[in-house]
Amino acid sequence: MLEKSLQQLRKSGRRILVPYVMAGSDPDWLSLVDLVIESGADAVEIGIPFSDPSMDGPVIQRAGELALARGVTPFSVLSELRTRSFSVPIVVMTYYNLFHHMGIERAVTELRQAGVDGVIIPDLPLEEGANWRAMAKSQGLETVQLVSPVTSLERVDEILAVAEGFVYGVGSMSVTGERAELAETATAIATRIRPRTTLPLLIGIGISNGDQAAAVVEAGADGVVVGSALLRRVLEGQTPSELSYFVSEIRAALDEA
Amino acid sequence: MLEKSLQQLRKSGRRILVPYVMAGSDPDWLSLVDLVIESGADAVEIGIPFSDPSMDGPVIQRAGELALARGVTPFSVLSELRTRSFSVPIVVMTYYNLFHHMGIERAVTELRQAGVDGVIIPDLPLEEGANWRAMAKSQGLETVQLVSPVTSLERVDEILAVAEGFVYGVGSMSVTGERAELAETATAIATRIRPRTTLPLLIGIGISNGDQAAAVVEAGADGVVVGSALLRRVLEGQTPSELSYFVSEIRAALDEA
Amino acid sequence: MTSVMGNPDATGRFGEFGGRFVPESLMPAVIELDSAFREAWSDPLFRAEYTATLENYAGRPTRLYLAERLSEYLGAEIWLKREDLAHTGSHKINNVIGQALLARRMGKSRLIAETGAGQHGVATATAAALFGLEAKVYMGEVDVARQSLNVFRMRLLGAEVEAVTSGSRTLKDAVNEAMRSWVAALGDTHYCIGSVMGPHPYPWMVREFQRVIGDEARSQYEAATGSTPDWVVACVGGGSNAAGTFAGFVDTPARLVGVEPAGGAAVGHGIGGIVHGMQSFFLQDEFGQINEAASISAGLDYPGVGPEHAHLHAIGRARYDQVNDDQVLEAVQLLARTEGIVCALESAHAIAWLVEHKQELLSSSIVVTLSGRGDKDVETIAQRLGFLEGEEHA
Amino acid sequence: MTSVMGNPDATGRFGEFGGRFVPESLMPAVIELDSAFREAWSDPLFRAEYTATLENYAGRPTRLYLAERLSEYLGAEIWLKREDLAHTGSHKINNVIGQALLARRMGKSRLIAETGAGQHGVATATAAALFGLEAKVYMGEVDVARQSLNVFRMRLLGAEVEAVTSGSRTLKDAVNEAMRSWVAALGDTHYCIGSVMGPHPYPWMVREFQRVIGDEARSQYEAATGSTPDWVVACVGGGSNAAGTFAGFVDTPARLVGVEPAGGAAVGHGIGGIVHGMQSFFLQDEFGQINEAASISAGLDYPGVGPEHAHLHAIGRARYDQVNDDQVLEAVQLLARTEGIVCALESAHAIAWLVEHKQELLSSSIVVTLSGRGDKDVETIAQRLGFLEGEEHA
Ligand SMILES: Cc1ncc(COP(=O)(O)O)c(C=O)c1O
Ligand SMILES: Cc1ncc(COP(=O)(O)O)c(C=O)c1O
Repeated sequence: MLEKSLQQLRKSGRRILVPYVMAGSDPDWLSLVDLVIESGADAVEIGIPFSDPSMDGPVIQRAGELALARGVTPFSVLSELRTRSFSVPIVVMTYYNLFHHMGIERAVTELRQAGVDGVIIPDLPLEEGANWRAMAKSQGLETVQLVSPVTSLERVDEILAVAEGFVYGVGSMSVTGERAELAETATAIATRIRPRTTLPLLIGIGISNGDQAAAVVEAGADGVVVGSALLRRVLEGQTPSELSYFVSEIRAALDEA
Repeated sequence: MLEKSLQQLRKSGRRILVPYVMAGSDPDWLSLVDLVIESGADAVEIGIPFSDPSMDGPVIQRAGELALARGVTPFSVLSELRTRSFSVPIVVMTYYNLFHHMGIERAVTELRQAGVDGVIIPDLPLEEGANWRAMAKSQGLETVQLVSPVTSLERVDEILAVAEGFVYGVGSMSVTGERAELAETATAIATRIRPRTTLPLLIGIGISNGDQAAAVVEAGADGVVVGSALLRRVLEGQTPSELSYFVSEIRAALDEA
Repeated sequence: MTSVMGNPDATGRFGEFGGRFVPESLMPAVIELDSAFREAWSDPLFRAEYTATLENYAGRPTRLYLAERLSEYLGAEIWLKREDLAHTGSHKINNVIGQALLARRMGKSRLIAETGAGQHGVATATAAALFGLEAKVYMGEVDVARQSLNVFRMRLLGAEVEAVTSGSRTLKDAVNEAMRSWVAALGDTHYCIGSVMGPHPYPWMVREFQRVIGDEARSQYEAATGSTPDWVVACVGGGSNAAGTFAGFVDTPARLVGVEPAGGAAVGHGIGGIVHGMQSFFLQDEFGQINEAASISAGLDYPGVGPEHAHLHAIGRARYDQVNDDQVLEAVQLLARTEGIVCALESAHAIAWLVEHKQELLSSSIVVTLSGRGDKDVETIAQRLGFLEGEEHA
Repeated sequence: MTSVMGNPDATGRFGEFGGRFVPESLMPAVIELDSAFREAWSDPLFRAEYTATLENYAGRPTRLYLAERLSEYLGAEIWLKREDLAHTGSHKINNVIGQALLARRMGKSRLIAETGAGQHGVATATAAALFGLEAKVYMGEVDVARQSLNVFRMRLLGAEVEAVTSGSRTLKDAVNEAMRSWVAALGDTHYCIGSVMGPHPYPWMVREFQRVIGDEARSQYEAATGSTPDWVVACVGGGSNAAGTFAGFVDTPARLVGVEPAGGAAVGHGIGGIVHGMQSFFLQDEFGQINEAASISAGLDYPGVGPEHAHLHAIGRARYDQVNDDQVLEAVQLLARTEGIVCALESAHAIAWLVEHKQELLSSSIVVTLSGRGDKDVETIAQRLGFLEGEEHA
């Protein structure tokens, strides 16, 4: 459903925008999901907070800490999701231990029952993910694979061979976080991966504004994931209309690119 | 002159009392010398303060520190002494470095010119003192030898062979200081040394009151040196009449013993 | 895996534990490290330089010392492997010399490291100075405060120390922060992990760099007694001194014991999990969030344990027990007063275990790894024991 | 005296220096000690136990380490004799093991000691614990404050530490206080002097217990190079690490250099005197009162020097130079950053001398005794260098 939906958009010529929302960082987080969808999101990445987010920068760490401090758990997030349905696919992002701890069969079932279409598990690389992928696939949950600027082409192809949903091109050799200037690696990876896959190719990590989003789609990507740039504004307490304006701007930049 | 004077007293049957006064611990210290003489001293031991009085307990250390803090030097002490003469012999007590530093010839000369009759140098033992003793003897300055409770009889005899002035029997295996109870060693050493010498035998270190003084003369000594017990009273600011009373008490105890 | 404590397979598994759970951005780096280590470790020249540096510089071999008064007290024969006498004051130097040489061989000019007690940070700063590399050390803010002596030592050695303020502000957060910073600096930077933890090849590589402890102790014990000990005991934080020690004795009949702090017993109280690149045991809440460890010793305050220990536990080859802070404080004093050795709080866990199991150990012979010296802990100990009361303290 | 650094005669003279200037109450004790030491030192069993304890327990031989990066920096070949790796962190342990064994042999059950930096106090407390003796350590109140780490270590080892409040409240006053207390406890107590000072037989005995430094270094240097070094350098407080080092090289062509702190240079700025039982050089005022030494390193803050050094200076066999506190702080950092070794402030005096005399030393080979490690000084150094600014400090 994730892949199919994004492929349709892609074929229709629409650039894909996937904002990131940290589940539970604020009691009203589901409204934020609605807001980003209304503002032009094509899918939403929902983070389940983890105690040791070793691939996240300060903004997402902080959002996760707030959520954990509020008593958010993987189950509380999934039951909140279960009460709702959304007009776009939902992709859960978290670290592997939470699923491992639930047991992968149960984790996949719970995710599916909550209406989750795909997952991004940054610390579950190709080699370690076979069991998970098989279990997920068996229940129609798509596991997004990441490729990074330092992944060799040979390895890229191995990863692409198991990729589902979309390909997450890591735009920057860093943890999540905003960047004043787009990393050179962000456009380079788009150009590099593009010829090797027909899956939707999204670039994330370090995409902070419309110009940067436009630059990566011009380099060959189908769209972007925007995390820290949005979450920082949320943490700063920006109003819904300010947040909506920010998402819409990126939407517009993508549409014009 | 020291030895001769003490021998005369001894022969006359008088017990010998030698109080200790720290030179310069108080601007009026020479009056204290006078006071102890008036109160019955047969000789006075005058301490010249040294920076590292390693054989002295807290009372004499403190008196020495006060004197040094007042700018007292070996020369200042000797020149003050030079302005005075006393009716009893004067014995200077200090550590060897001060004389070594002056040069022993000069030291002996200065001491004699100041009217000093004898010296006690606790850190100049038999083996190291030959040059000093020769120089002192050549100018009529008598060097008092100490024997201690742990000195072997063989060594006692070696020491006695060079002894002058009087024999200083160390009453206690400790540094200078008062004692509530007389050390057993104080009477023991008196008994032990007595048969081996015809020199006056005085016991010092740890003699704190008349009873203790009486006990050592009963054991064979000719008298006592009283240091910390007197100096503590001085440091406490006792009045001349209180101090005089203290010395007289010991005098009386000795006379009655 | 071919044999117990042999070389792991290409995926870095010890039974079901280990592996390489890192983001794709780090994957090429750990693969490169794996092959660089394999190649270096089978190069006699590399081994020779590693060994020579440990001998000439770090003071190896450390002594295996028969602690007679402690033996008498315990009614058993206690041999102490004196890692406290190694340069920088703990076994951490063994590993770091190996990794620094490897980093240099790989053309890296910079080391980063996480540290808890500061011993690994000091060791890293030391090796960096020795080989002319830059060093940056991540240390939880809580540990920066409680191990200030080591913070000063690292700075004096020219290393940058960054106080980590995220999460619980202790060792596990320092690991997270080091991994984060590594991603951004892979080109010139080697991440020098301080224990047998993290993604493959670290658990294996660090055990190999630490096996010098066990190999030396084995032959020293043999030279002294002609035999092998009944027991081999070491404290377990991440587990590097224990792994290095066990490696020397795993093929003997010796019973192997790892001693964890009651407040940070990943084997004892943890459950299976996947964090910091490895599958192992971790202290976790009911949802899989990692719990903080809490013991008197900063160097054992790690909620996980090296995957090979999880495996040795699973197959029953090693036993893992716990001791608490009070036992540890008693043990520090016992060793100080019987043998004149002020050991690290970490190492004192092993001594405390001996005391607790005195009856079981009667008349047996025991090799105990004394992983480090206690200078860094003396202030903590003094405070806990009330030595500081009413005293001037500059 | 038969030869330079041979055995002194019965009166303990090194040329005009040395001797035995103690009160009669102590005289039998030092005479007894002299004969006990003579007898023990010529008893192969005693020597064997001394040597075995140093090897098995204290980690001897310490390494002679070719410091390549420092050598490159200085343009000379620098070999460091690593006393910093000895148990307790300095050469002081060598002497104390010897004296504790001797005390036991003499039937004493208690050690007393003076200490400045605390290293000798820690070593004494250590040996006391090891051999089951009681220990009491006298330490100037000023030093108690500036070397608090070592105070805690001593207490942990079971020793009583008494803060000395008389005089300048530093090392010389601690010596006075130890002598005072010794008189009252001769029966069961050995006074364990920490350097080559005090009345005969101490300067000789302590040099003999420390000559293991020089003897080892001599043969290590010979084994490594087939030759003898051009220079041999050591810091001088009382002078025990220097005397022990020089003893191994005095009969070679090596030039011997003792490095004093500018603020406590008894050879450099002192004059002849007689204090603490010995004739030697002391810092004195114009009247012969002993002055306080004042340097950044507590262990060198002694206004006197061992009599054998006075003699080696008088006959021109050794050279004595001074370095100041700023040079020492530079040297600590230099060694830390080039070699990864944080040395004691005392030992850094020797390194500072190398830096100052770089031109004179170009292309020569130099053995430098690194008398101790710097853990005890890190806080002082950090404060002086401003590392502490704006930081949490537990
Ligand atoms: C002295 C000492 N021992 C033990 C440890 C624990 O580490 P590991 O379990 O890796 O040996 C540490 C860690 O800092 C340490 O400093
Ligand atoms: C490390 C170190 N080096 C040197 C000294 C100075 O003593 P000595 O001159 O006797 O070697 C001390 C004294 O405390 C010390 O601790």
